[in-house]
Amino acid sequence: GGSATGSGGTGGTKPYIAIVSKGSQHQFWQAVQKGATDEATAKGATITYEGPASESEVDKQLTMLQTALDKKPAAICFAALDSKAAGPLLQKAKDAKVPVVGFDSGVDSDIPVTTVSTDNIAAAGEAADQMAKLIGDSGKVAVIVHDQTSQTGTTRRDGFVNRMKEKHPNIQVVAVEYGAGDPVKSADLAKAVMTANPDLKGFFGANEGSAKGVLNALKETGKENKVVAIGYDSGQQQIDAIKSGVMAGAITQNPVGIGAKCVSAALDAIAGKTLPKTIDTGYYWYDKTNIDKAEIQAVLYK
Amino acid sequence: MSVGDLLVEMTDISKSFPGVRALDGCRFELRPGEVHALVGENGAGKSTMMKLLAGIYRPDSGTIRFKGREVDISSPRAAQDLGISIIHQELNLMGHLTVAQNIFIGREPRGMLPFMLDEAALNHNARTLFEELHIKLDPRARVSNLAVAQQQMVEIAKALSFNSNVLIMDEPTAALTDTEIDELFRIIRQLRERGTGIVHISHRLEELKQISDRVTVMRDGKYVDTVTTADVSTQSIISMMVGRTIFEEAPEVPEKRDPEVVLEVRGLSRGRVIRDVSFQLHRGEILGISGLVGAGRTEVVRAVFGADPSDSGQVLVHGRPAEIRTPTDAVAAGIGYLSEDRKRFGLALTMDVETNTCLASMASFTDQLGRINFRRTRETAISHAKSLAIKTPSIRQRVRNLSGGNQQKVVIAKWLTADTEVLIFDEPTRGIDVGAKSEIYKLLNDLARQGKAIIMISSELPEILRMSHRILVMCEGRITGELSAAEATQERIMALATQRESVAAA
Amino acid sequence: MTTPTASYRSRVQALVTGDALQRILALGALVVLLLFFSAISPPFRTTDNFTSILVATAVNGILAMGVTFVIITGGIDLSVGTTMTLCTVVLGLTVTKAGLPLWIGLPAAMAAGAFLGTLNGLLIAKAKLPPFIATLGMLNVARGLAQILSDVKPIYFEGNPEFYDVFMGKPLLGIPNVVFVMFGAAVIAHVVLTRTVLGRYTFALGSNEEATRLSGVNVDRWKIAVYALCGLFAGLAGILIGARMTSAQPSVGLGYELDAIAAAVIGGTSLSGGEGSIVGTIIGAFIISTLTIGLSIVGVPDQWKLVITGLVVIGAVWLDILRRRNRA
Amino acid sequence: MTTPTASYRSRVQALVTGDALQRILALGALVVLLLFFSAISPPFRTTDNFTSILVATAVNGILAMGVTFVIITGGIDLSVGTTMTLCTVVLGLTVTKAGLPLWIGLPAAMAAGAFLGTLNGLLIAKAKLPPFIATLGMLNVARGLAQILSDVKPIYFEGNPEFYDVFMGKPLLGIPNVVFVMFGAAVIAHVVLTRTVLGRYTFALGSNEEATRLSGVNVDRWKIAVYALCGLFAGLAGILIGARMTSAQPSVGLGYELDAIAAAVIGGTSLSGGEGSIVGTIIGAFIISTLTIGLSIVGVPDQWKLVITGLVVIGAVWLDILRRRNRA
Ligand SMILES: Nc1ncnc2c1ncn2[C@@H]1O[C@H](COP(=O)(O)OP(=O)(O)OP(=O)(O)O)[C@@H](O)[C@H]1O
Ligand SMILES: Nc1ncnc2c1ncn2[C@@H]1O[C@H](COP(=O)(O)OP(=O)(O)OP(=O)(O)O)[C@@H](O)[C@H]1O
Ligand SMILES: [Mg+2]
Ligand SMILES: [Mg+2]
Repeated sequence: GGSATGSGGTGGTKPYIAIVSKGSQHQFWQAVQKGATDEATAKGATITYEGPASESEVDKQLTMLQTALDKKPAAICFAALDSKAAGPLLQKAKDAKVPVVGFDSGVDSDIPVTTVSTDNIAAAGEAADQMAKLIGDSGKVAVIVHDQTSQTGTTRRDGFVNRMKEKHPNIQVVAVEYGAGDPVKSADLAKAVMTANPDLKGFFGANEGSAKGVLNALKETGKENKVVAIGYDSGQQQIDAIKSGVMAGAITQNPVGIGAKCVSAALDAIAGKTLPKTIDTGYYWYDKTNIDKAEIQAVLYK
Repeated sequence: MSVGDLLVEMTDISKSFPGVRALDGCRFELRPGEVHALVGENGAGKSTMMKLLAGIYRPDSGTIRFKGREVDISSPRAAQDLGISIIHQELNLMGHLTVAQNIFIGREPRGMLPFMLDEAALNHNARTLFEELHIKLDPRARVSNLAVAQQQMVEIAKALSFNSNVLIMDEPTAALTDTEIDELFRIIRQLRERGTGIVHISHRLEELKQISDRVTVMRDGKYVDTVTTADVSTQSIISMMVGRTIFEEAPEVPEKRDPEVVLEVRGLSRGRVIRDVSFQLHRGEILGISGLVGAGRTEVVRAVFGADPSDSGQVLVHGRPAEIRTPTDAVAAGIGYLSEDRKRFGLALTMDVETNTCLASMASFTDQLGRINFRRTRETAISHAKSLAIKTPSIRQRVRNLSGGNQQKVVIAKWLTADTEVLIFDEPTRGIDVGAKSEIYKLLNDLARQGKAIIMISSELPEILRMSHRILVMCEGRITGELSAAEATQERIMALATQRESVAAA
Repeated sequence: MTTPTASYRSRVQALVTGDALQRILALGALVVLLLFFSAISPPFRTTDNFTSILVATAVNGILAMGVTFVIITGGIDLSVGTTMTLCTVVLGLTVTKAGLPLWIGLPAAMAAGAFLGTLNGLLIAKAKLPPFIATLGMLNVARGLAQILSDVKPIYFEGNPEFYDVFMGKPLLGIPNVVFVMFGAAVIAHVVLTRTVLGRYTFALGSNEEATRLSGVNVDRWKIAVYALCGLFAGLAGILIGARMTSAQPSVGLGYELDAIAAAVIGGTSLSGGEGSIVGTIIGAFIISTLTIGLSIVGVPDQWKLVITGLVVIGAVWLDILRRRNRA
Repeated sequence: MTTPTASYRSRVQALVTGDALQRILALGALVVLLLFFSAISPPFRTTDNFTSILVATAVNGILAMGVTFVIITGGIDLSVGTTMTLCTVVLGLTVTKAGLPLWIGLPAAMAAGAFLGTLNGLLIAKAKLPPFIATLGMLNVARGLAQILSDVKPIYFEGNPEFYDVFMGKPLLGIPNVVFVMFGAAVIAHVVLTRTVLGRYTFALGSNEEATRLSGVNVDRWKIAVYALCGLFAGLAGILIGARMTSAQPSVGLGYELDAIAAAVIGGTSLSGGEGSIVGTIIGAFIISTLTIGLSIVGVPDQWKLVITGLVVIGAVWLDILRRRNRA
C-alpha cells in the first residue's frame, strides 16, 4: 500500500524518500512499511511506500519507480523484482543524483549506495539444514513455493533444494509445487504431493501463504505431527502452529528492521555519509524453543 | 418454350431438419422473363426450397439445374456468382451500418488501393440505384433507425442491385402497404422485360393475379402442381394449397355495440411520432387501425402497452386511470400486445413451444414457492397447438425451427393463454397463409364475441375492412379520422391515410 | 400434427434436445480423465485422493453454480471470486471483531454476497451497463473493500474452532461436510433452475430479453434476482473457503472467477445465453479439479500444467460444440 | 418516408451517432482527471510526469487497439496479455539465443502474435468456440509456452543495448519513441478500421454476422483476419514492453487483457459489437494510466486504488450509456 506519511511530493523541509517495494498486499511488505514509517516519523522524514500487487509485475514496478523519480525525491529505496530490468531507470536516478538504497533481495548493480538485504539463498539453506536435522538426514521432502517467476520464489526454492543436494545427499526433494501463495490452492497441491509420496517426511513452505497451505493440508489429512512442516515468514497461523508443535519451525527475516534500516540508510546517504556496500538485516530460525525470546518476537508480525 | 430455355430447374428435391421433413421430392422450374409465384400454407416448404436455390442450405437429395447445367450451389456467394439473388422472408440487415453500406456489403467500391474503400462512390451508386427504382431513401441513414417498411425497401434495393438473372422474393410485400407494393410491382415488370426470372412467394393471393405468370403450389413439403395463373381461379389455387375449400365467412358486425368502454386513451403524445392520439375501445369490439407504413400505429400501441415511453397522455381501463409504465403494468391491467416483428419482440426462439405459450402467464402456473406446475403448462400448450393447428413435431420443438406462420400462431397462443381482456394485434396475419388467416379471422371474431376488446393494426385494407367493427385511420402520428364498418371503403381510408398536414413538419 | 406422430417425435426430440446427451458427454470427458490418471498413477486411485478431489471441487463448484445462472441469462459475472473473499472477511469481522455467534456470521456472509450481487444486478438491469464491465468494476471494488475491512491482514477464526469442524469434519463415510454442502447446494440450484419460475425466466432472459419484457415479465427485477442469487452462492463459497483456511485471507480470490466460468462452460452452459444446466456445471468443476490434482500427482511441471489446462478447456468446449452441431 | 424526413433524420443521426460526441465525452472524463490531479499534486503537473503517463499508456494502448477490433466484431480476446509476453520471449530467443539481428527479431515477435491470433480466429470462426473460451484457453497456453520457451527465466537483451534506445530514446521533444510508436499504430489502426474493407466487415460482423454471411461475405476468413490483427498488435506491445524492461519476463502479462478491454469499453466500444473507435480506445487507455499514476503520486493506499479504479471503470461506461440513451 502506498500510504504517505505527510504529503507525497517535494514540498516541505523534511527530506522525502520514495520507497518502491516488491509487494503491497502481503503482510511481509506491510511489516516493512511499518518499520519504514516508524523510522521516518522518528527521524523526521516523509516517505511514500508502494509495490505491485503481485511479485511478477516487473513492468508495473518500473512504472512505479519512474513515478517515484518524477517526484524528485531526496532518496529512493528500491526492492527490485528484476534488477537488470530496472537498469535504465537506476541510471536515470544516478544521473539525477538521487541516491538509491536497495533492499530485500537487493539490486545487483553498482548504482545503489548500499543494499539492505537478506540473503534468501542462505536463509532457505538454513531451512534445509533444519529439515535435515528434524528428519534424520534422510528421506523424502517437498517444497511448496508461491511462484516460480518471482525472485523471492526462485531464490528460496533454489536455496533449499541446492543445500539438500550439497549437504544432504540422502534427502530427496521429490516435488516442488507452486500455489500462488493461496493457502487453499497450496493445500490442495500439498495433499496431492502427499498422495503421490505417502512416505513423505517433510514440507517446506517458502512463504507465508505456502506455509499456511502446508498446515491446512496436514490438518485436512490428519498428518499433523506426522509430517515435518517448516515455514517462512511469520503471521498468526504459523506462530500458533509452531507453539503447538504442528510446525517444527520457520525462517523469518526482519521486515520491520529492513524497513527501518532502509530509511536510516537513505537519510545517511542524503547527508552524504559513506555507507557499507551491504547492510545485512539477517534472518532467524525460530521454533518452540526460542519463539518467545525478545529478539524473535521483535521480528515477528501477526 | 423447350426445357433447354429453362433458367432454373429443381427436381426431386428433399431436405430434412431434425424432426421435420421440410421438403419431400419437390420440384420447381423458372423461365427467363417470367414471374413465377410460389404458394403454400405456412410450413409448406417455400422458404426452404428457395434457400436451397440461394445456397443457404444444401439439399439432402435431388438436382438443381441452372441454364440447363447441373450445379452445386454451396454458399450464398456461389449463388450470387451464378446471378441468383434473394430477398429473405426475415430482414437481414446490419443495423449499425448505413443504407448504402448494407446494399453493397461485400461489393464495396475500392479506392486507390485495392483494400481501401471509396465511400463517396458507394453513396453515389446507392443514390443512382434509388433513382432508377424510384425509392426514396437516404443512402447515409443508419438502418437501425428506419421503420420496418423502410428496411424492407433496403432489402429489395439490395437484391435488385445485383442485376441478377434470377430474383427470389420471399414475401417481400408482407411488411409493405399498397403504395410500396405498387412501386415494387412496377419494378418487377421492368425486370421481367429484361428477361429476369422472378420467384415471388406471397400469402396475398390477390397479388398473384396482378403480377404472376405461373403459380407453383406446395403442400406439406410436397409439390402439388404448376399452373398458368390466367387459367385458374384464386379459389382453386387455395383449395390446391390447403387440400380443402375454405368458406370466407362474411364480416358480421354486431347490431348494437356494447356501451361498456374497456380501454380509453386520452391525448397520447410523443415527439413527432405520436401526436395527441385519443380513442375509446368497447367491450366485444374489433377496432381496426389503418394507415400507411410509418404512420405511427405501432408506436401508438407500444406506448399504450408501456413498451415505449410517452411524453404525455392518459390511459384508462374501465374508466379508471391506469399507471402503465412497463408492459408488466399493461398485462396486469389486462392488456396484451402481439408485435409486428415476432422474431425480435414475440418469441424466445431457443425455447420450446410450451414455454413460449406460457411465458406471458407464468404466475398462473406457479405456486407461492414459485414452483411451476408442468402438467398444466403442457396441457395448455397442447390444447392451443391443437386449436390453432400449430404445425410442429411436438410442443417441445424449439420455436426457432417453426415456419414463419407457425411462429406467429405460437405468439397468438401465448396471449390466448394470458387471457387478457384487451388484445392488440399488430399485423397479426403478416406472413400467414390463407388457411391460417381465415382461422385467425375466425378466432378474432370468437374472441370479440366472448367480450374481448380487440385492436387490430393491419396494412392490408381488405383485411381491415373485413374484420373491423370500427376503423381509425392514422397519418404522421395523428388520428385523421374514424369510420364505422358501414361507411368504410378503401377510397375513404386512403383519403384519410394520406391526409398530410399542409405544412409537413420535418 | 396427429397425436401418435407427435408423441413419437417428441420422444425423439427429448432425446436429442434434452440436456441428457450434453451431460453424458461432459461426464464422458470427466470419466476419461479419471481413468487416465488412475491408470498411469497408483497413488491417484486412492480413496484419500478422490476425497481430496471432492474437497478441492467444493469452492469452485459452488461459485460456478451461481455463475451458471448468470451466464444462462446471457450475462457474465467476473466479480464472484473477490466477492467470495469479501464475504469471508465479513464473516470474520462478525464473529471475531464483533464477537457474534457463527449462526449470525454465516447468514451475514451470505447476505453480503447477495448484496454485492444485487449491486451488480442494479448496474446491469437499471443502469444498463454491460455485465462484463459492471462486474469487472465490482471485482476491483470487492477486492479493495475486503482489504480495507480486514486492514489487509488475515482474520483468524480462533474463537470458533467448531467452524472448521462443522465444514471439514467427516462424520459420514470419511468425507468432509463441505462435499455434502456442495451437493446440497447443487440440488437446490438444480431445482431452482429447472422447476421454478426464476429458473424459467433465467432461460427466457437469455433466449430473448425483449420478447420476455413484452410478455409482461418484469425483466429488471428477475435479472437483479439472478445476480443476487449468484452473489449468494459466492457468499456460501466464502464460508467454505474460510472454514478451510480457518481464516479470512483478504488477498485470495482473484482468478477464481475464471475457473468458475470455465467450469460452467465446460459443463455445456452457452455463453450466448439460453442454455445450461447445474449438473453440467458440477461436472465441469470436477473436470478442472481432477486435472489440477492429477497433473501435480504425476508431477507435471507448472508451465506444462498451464498449457494442458488451456488445451483441455478448449477441447472440452469444442466437444460440446460438435455435439450441438450434429444435433441442430 | 419522405426525402426531407429521411435526410433530416440522417443529419441528426450524423451529429449524434457519429463517434464525435462519444469521444468528446470520454475526452472530457480524461481532462477532468488530469485537472483534478494537477490541482491537488504539484509533482503530478510536471512534464516528466506527463511523459511517464504517455510511456505508461503505450503498451496498454496498443493492446487495446487490437482488442477494439475484436470487440467491435462482437467478440472478446482474453489472451492478448499473455500473447504479448510470448512475443517478447520469442524476440528474446531470436536475438539472444539464436543471436539473430533485431530487424529479424522484431518481425518474428509480431509474426508470433499474428500466429496465436490466427489460432484464436480458427477456433472461433471454424470450430465455432465462444471467443471468451477460445481466448481463455489461449491465455493459459500462451502463458505456459512463454515460460517453457524461456525456461521460466527472464531473457536479457544484453547483446542489443540499441534495442532500449530505439524505443525508449528521446530524440524528439524529450518524449520516448514508444509514445510515437503508439500514436503511429493508432493512426494505422484508425485508417484500417474506418477506411478499409477489413474495417467495414469488422463492423458488419458485430452488427449482424448472419446477415453479413448471407450477403456472400466470407465471414470466417475476415473474423480470423481480425483476431490475427489483434495478435499482431499484441506482438507490437510485446516488443515495447520488452524494450522497456530490457528483457523478456515470462511472468508478466497476466491481467493486461482486462486493462486493454477496459480501455476499449471506457472509450465507447460496445461489447455487444458494431460500435467503437480507435480514438475512443486511446482516450480510454489514457484514462486508466492517468488514474493509476495519479493515485500513486498522491499516495492513495493500494486497497483504495482498487476501489477507485473499479468505480471509475463503472462510472466512465455509465456516462457513455447515458449519452447513448439520451441519443436513442
Ligand atoms: N432451420 C430449420 N430447422 C428445423 N426445421 C426447419 C428449419 N427451417 C424450416 N424448418 C421446417 O421446415 C418446414 C418448412 O419451413 P419453411 O420456412 O420452408 O415453410 P414456409 O413455406 O416458408 O412457411 P411460411 O409461409 O410460414 O414462411 C417447416 O415445418 C419448418 O418448421
Ligand atoms: N427505430 C426507429 N427509430 C426512429 N424512427 C422510427 C423507428 N421505428 C419507427 N420509426 C418511425 O416512427 C414512425 C412510426 O413507425 P412505425 O413502424 O410504428 O409505423 P407503423 O404505422 O407501425 O407502420 P408499420 O407498423 O406498418 O411498420 C415512422 O415515422 C417510422 O419511420
Ligand atoms: Mg417462409
Ligand atoms: Mg407497425
